[in-house]
Amino acid sequence: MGDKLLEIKNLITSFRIGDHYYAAVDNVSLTVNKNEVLGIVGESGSGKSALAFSVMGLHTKAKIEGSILFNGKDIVSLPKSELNGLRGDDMSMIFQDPLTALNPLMEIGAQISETLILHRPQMSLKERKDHVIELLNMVGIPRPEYVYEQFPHELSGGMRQRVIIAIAIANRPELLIADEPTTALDVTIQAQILDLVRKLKSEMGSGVILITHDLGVVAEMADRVAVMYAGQVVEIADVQTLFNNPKHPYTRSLLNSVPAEGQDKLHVIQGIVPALQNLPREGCRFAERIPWIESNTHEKDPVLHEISPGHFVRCTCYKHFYFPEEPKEAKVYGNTRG
Amino acid sequence: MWKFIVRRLIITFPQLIVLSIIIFLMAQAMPGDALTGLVDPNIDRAAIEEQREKLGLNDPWHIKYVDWISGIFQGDLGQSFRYKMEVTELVEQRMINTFWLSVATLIFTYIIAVPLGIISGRYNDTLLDSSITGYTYIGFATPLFIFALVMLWIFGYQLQWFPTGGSVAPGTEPGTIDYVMSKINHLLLPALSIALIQTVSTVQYLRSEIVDTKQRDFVITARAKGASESRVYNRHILRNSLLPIAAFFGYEITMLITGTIFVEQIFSFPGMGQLFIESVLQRDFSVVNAVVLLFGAAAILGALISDIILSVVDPRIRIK
Amino acid sequence: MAILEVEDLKIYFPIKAGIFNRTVDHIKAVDGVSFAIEEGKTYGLVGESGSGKTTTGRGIIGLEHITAGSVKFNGKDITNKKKKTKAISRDIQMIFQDPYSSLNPRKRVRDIIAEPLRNYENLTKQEEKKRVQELLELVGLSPESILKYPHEFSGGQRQRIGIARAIALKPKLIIADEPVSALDVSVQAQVLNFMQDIQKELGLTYLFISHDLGIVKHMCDDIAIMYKGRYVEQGTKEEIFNHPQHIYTKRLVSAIPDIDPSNREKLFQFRQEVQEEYDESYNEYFDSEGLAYSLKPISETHLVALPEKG
Amino acid sequence: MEMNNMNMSSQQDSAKSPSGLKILWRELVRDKLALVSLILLILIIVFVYGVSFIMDEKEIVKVDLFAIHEPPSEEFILGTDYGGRDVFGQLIIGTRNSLSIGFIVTLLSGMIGITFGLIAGFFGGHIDNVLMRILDFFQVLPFIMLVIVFVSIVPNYTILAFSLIFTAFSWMGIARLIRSKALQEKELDYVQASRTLGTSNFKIIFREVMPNISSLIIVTLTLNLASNIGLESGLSFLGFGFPESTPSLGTLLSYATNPQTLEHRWWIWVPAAVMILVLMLAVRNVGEALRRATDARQRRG
Amino acid sequence: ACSSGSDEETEGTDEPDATEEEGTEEAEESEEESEEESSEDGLYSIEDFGRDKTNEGEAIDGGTLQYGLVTDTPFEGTLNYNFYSGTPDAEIIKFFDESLLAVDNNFNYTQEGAATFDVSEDGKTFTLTIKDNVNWHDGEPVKAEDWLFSYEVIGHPDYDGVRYDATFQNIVGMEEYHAGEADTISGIEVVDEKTLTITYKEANPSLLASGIWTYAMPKHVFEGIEVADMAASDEVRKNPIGMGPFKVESIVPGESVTFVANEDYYQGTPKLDGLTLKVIPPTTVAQALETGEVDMVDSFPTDQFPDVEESLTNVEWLGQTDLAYTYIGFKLGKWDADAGEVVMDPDAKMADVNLRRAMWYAVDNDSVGEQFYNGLRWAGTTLIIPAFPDYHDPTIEAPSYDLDEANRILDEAGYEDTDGDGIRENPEGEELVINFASMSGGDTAEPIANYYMQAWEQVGLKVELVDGRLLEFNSFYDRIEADDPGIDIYQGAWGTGSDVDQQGLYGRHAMFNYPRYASEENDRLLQEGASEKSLDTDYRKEVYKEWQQLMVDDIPVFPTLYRAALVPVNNRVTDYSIQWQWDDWHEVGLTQEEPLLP
Ligand SMILES: Nc1ncnc2c1ncn2[C@@H]1O[C@H](COP(=O)(O)OP(=O)(O)OP(=O)(O)O)[C@@H](O)[C@H]1O
Ligand SMILES: Nc1ncnc2c1ncn2[C@@H]1O[C@H](COP(=O)(O)OP(=O)(O)OP(=O)(O)O)[C@@H](O)[C@H]1O
Ligand SMILES: [Mg+2]
Ligand SMILES: [Mg+2]
Repeated sequence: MGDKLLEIKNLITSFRIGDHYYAAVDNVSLTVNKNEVLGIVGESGSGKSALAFSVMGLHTKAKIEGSILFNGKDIVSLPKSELNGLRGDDMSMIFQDPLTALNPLMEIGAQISETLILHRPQMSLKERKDHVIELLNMVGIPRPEYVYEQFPHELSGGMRQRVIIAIAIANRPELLIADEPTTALDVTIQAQILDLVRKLKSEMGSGVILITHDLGVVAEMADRVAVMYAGQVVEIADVQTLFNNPKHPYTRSLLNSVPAEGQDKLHVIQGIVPALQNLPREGCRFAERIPWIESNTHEKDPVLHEISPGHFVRCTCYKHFYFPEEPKEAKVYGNTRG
Repeated sequence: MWKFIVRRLIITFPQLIVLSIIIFLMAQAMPGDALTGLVDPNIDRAAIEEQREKLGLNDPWHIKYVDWISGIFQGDLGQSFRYKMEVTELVEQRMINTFWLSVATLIFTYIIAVPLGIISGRYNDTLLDSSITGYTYIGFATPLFIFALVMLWIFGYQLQWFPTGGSVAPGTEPGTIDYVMSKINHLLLPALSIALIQTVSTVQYLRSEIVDTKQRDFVITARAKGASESRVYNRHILRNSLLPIAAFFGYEITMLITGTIFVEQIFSFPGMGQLFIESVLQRDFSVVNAVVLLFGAAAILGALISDIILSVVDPRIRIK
Repeated sequence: MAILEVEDLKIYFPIKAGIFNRTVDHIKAVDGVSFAIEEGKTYGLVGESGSGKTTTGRGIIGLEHITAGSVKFNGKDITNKKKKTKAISRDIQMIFQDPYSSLNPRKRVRDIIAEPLRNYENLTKQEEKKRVQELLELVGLSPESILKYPHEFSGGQRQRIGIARAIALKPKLIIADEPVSALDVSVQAQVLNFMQDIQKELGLTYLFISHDLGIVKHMCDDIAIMYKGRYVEQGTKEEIFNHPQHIYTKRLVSAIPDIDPSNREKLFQFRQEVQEEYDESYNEYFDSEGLAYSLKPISETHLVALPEKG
Repeated sequence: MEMNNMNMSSQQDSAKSPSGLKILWRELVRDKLALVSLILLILIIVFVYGVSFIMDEKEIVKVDLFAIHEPPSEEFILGTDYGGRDVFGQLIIGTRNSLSIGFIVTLLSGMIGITFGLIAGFFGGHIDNVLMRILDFFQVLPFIMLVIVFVSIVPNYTILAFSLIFTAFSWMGIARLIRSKALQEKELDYVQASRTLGTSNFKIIFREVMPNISSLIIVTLTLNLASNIGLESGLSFLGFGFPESTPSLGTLLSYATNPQTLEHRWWIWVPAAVMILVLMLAVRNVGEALRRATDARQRRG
Repeated sequence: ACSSGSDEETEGTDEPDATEEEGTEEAEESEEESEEESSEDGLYSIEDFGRDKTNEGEAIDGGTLQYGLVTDTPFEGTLNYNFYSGTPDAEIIKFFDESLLAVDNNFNYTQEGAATFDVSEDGKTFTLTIKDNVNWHDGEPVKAEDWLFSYEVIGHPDYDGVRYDATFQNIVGMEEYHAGEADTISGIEVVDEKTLTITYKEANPSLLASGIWTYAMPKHVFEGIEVADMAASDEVRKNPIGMGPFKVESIVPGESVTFVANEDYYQGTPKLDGLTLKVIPPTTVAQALETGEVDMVDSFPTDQFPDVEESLTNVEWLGQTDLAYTYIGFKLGKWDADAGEVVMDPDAKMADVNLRRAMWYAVDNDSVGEQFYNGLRWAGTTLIIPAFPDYHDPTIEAPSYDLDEANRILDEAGYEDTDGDGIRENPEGEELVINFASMSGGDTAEPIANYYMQAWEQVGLKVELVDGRLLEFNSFYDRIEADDPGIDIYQGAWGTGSDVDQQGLYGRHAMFNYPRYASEENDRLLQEGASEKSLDTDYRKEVYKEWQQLMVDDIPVFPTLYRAALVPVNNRVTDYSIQWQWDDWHEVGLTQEEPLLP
């Protein structure tokens, strides 16, 4: 597929906790092409947002290693001013929480205009306003002239999320990162927003990184999907392959836990994503959560294997993975020992 | 907007009434009256008693109160026993002085607080921040009066940069440039003394507001738009952080009142604070009452202004 | 027999304004809702955000003042708080959306679970401890956990502690307000499975509130769709998902993402059609204020909000 | 079978809901400055209360005509004041008195403020409205003036009376804070849960809500304590403080208003000034460390 | 409230006033200050100070003198002798207005002033003649009717000042006028433009000793103003005029006044171009002197003197005995308000004179003076202070510090420690606790009160502070005056004013007789002292000597400290003096434009 728009190589994003740095994104390599939606899925805490923030250069306190090549330029080592030139212009981001992502003291119009002021200073006042109204129209906000002068608190969650999207697409970015853009929204609005992103991609030929934990959304939107677990990409493939032929135990578990037609019992992934400080840094990170699989089936130092063109899986344990016979009742799962 | 102000004023009104009753009753409860101090064998006690009667000092308190309060409604705060003049007139002079002192102090307070708070909040946990925080700690722990005394000592007497007392140089003609300059010159040191001490709470407040705002999501949004760091601070963080400071304004006035009492005493600056202390000591009740009432009104007004500022600048509670 | 009967429930919130903070208007959060839940069934309440689902649940359990209408539990009127006997209060319990905030972080698990017991039953320390341990075991947590604090548990475990607390008094009806929407997919499954298990075991009735149609479909027997404080459609799972009658329901159902990427185009197409229909026939289905009409039965179990003329 | 994830999960989540005291303590110990401050504070408190116990207060405030303005010497560690009274002894007792005032005022105003704030915040509505108007009113009172007037009325004021007067005017800040917190807190599901479980309002307020804002309470009280320690010094300066037979730091400080004392007899006022500074800074350091601890984002580790 | 005894100008409105601000405000005269006078032991004595400024060089022409008014409150600004009530105001008025009659050092009138006087045989009628060249600042001559006018104002029913007192009531026809029954004062007659006669009902030696109201009021200025409004009028507050050596140029209310020379001054044009007066708080007065901000002050807080004496080399210290004393009073009775007289209570706790005497013996006032005031206060002996050299009797033997004597007296009088707790019981064997009231204010008030209590404890007397603390000025006088039964003894202070007559303080009918002491002997002596017979000074001296002795014997009060008043004057100032008789401001000059610095 197309040209490489973004190439992430061996990215390690670490946070300082106490006296040590812990990698929340641990050696991730990904590419995003033009006119492509890359879906990233994973449980909460798996490092999806940390990855997105790294790409946008938004981390203030994290240590970032590796390289993020955007159109060949390395964002990691880019001077701040040049980075600012890219952000909001060539690449932009949609945030998860519409309630807090807008400045409560600024009018909607001003907030959208700001990206235009920053990147297209030559625009006249009127042009700018027209453009903003157009954007508001585009994201499906009724009565844009009126909304232009409103403040965030006067809008509903769905409207605000659309405003955020309007900000993100104002300058027709080449790369759009959407970090859980619909989690806070109702299904109907979600569908509209996803439509919007889709349109954007097809109209502007942009690359999109779509971060979500909703597998349904990924299935509908993505061209390729990366599954993240504990800071690592554990599986990556095009969307058909991933949903029809998932390999990694984690991917399979995730897919199995979604309610589906005729399913009586949902599958449960045992345990939880470990905290950053407690991640097993060696061996297969998912091993702990599939204890019924022989430990020797895990690789010592698992890497992504390309098992078919474009389909990568980490650790060879997938070859041995099976779902445990899930027999007895409630009491069985999660019997904790102190 | 106007409705809102009116509504606030309506709430304010009973506050003032209750305040006036409290003040009045307390004044009544103080031992002695303005004539007690006339310990002079040449003055006929009967004459003093007669004066008391004439001045209504022997009436029951509620009658006195009604007299007093109805006077106030007519803009009459009564007569100062000691100064033998209308309290309104007496207070007017002092109030002008205190007013300008307060204005100067407020200006200094914010001139100091805003940059320090911003620096400290923006570069938090750096050396610069630590030194500013250090200053706020020390400012917080230093009693104002000791600080003011030392300021007077150093800048008034040792260095002789500022006048050491009064509100204006003797002999300057009101209305002239000299007069204004002299007034300002006399204000600087006392105002600075209060400001340096009282600003610390504002600095700290602003700092923590900024540290707080810094982490808010909309700041990240702004960065993601490609806004430079200075733009992020000036356009997004600062406005949001200054907002609570506006709410702080009313409280600032109350603190100021305390501050002026001390500083006027130390710099023998003839203002309301000094007048208050004097009048308490002299049992010049009409003046005590008037001063407390005015200060109370000022504080209430401060709170009102805070609310108005907030309602103007904060769209979330803006009254349309 | 219906364990819970709700008749024309109205819950309004005042909007205050003016100089003296007078009530100028009302938000009609719940506006004439009627339904009944059969014992042992799971009744799903679905709707977009702000449609009044939570308010309905809270109204039934008594957390919200009921403006009008009646709520009957086992035939007894419990609309008015005063009429609600202790015995009835203990029969209705609630599971909250957020497993983090619904447990008091300062209390040990033991105290959390024992709270209803202490309010309703006079148990000795020993008995109480035993009951708590039994409950913990029932929800699949080790009895030793009683001395732990909530933050020492994962989200799913916490939600189970919340459930243990809710079932401590052996209630008959549990109102579950979005019990899994704050949880990760994987953990969601855990809780949903568990809720089903326990329902069988204790013969519980659920009022299951959610905006996730997938989950509702998985969990519920009967489903009601709410819109702006009113019901637009009510029926069995099959009726709602396979034969939605109201345009709003159709739109809602069509919006559910499909996990199969190969359905993408089809779904997209379908959605487009529904949307067109929605736009076209909006006025048919909603009154001039954009509210749903009152429900009309179209079969024994299936009711749809249609205008008078039918 | 859920494995040994228990401790992992616990650590992950502890970031979200600090379990109060333990975390406060941990943060305190981690913050060197605060720890030193705390130790210093404890030492001062133990020393001051201990020593003043065995000290003869009468003896200290006894006027000695022949030892006026003695500079520090072996007999008088910190010299004497203009009444020939031992400054060191006065410093000890003064510190004790100032600390006592600080503690009493902080605790009393804390109790009033917390109760007031909790009730207003928890019940909301009309109750809140009325209570907040009352609070507003107290807040705009020209506090220092009223205290001065009070002090002129109360014929014989002891430390307790003084503290009570101050308490009457210093509970509002904390009440406001607690109220706003209670307003937030009562919306949380655990409070709703308690209600559905049949727990009485009173119990919910004091057994559920209050413990949850305990760290906030502790922090606020600590910071309040810092400002309450020097409370009487200002009044003493204005001449409305304690009689000299009740030594206080403020009295010692106010001697500095005499310019000669300020310039030539540092031993009278400087130790008191330093003591106030040290006490306030120490308490504040502790308070700030506690505050950082409660604010997860500012926590240092 | 009125001030303490520091009316240095002897305006006749003597106010033996309560000294409410103890340590901060004594000061006054002095003589010569020789650098050597700081004695070895760090003690000073009033004898060490001069009262006239030594000139250090020739005065230049003109110059502006900077004058400091030491007070910690702004001055009130009632700038008229007939209306002012606070000392600070008087300190200002004296520069632009003055008494028409001059006094000598004993406060007796002389013929040197702006007017001369003549007394009739019976001592009741005074003929007063204003000299010709005496003019108001606006050029109008000072006339007899101006003088009369001030009497008419003070006696007016609407008058709201504090000047209307017994001396006024003593004028024939004054009471009728005051009651509004008469339009004029029959006892005062304007003879011609410059001459006036005043007739008194009774002759009184005090009349000649500053007893006459000698301040005129410019009638042409005040004529149109209602008496009730005068005190608040601009003519009093903003642009007052007088007949003194300086004219008021501008006033910053409460803070400062600038004066310019009155070229028309009857004693001659002042040497100075002008004078600037400003309020200096007692806390900073030393610095103000050191930096030359002020050349001199009206009074210097004596307790600061030892500290600054060495560094203030640019000033000369003048000093003299202050017109005030502190004392311990014993409550011996009650005030009968209806009868208007004192009623002694034989059962009063302090009724036994031996107890009182023992208490006098028990206190070491010289040490108090030495230790607290470096000798600038010293033990008092009699109630007529040395500032009245003619009347003060230094030969009287007053009790002085002697613990053995005190113990002996107490033992003999039956005050014994019967229960062995170290505290004496009264002769009936009951517990004796003496309640002591003392006033707050001033730096040393508290240690001194404590010292006294300790001293009495040394002789076994248990003395406790009323309320456990010093009483604030107002409540102190409230309670003393009301004869609060909770007060047995108290420490007070009187400014003596310039009149030796003691009836106002110790007479049977004096409200201010706070000890509530009365005896026939006392009545007799005090009446004698103010009688016609006492116009003979020698006789009067005798009477007052007897009275002083009586007081030392009966001890209704005992004086504790006499005081010195100090005035520092910058060395550039010439021809200044603090003698009572001095009123030559027009001769004061400066040796250079800039103040001398240390
Ligand atoms: N600023 C930070 N400091 C320390 N740790 C952080 C920080 N930001 C994130 N982390 C940790 O990094 C890990 C990855 O976080 P991230 O926010 O990327 O997860 P996520 O996949 O986006 O989860 P979610 O679905 O909840 O948004 C988590 O363990 C989180 O606790
Ligand atoms: N206490 C309240 N005061 C005023 N309005 C309220 C209150 N609680 C709820 N509302 C309003 O009532 C309406 C219904 O709210 P409710 O919480 O029941 O919706 P919901 O369907 O549960 O939504 P969600 O899916 O977001 O939970 C909303 O418009 C809400 O703003
Ligand atoms: Mg995330
Ligand atoms: Mg809800």
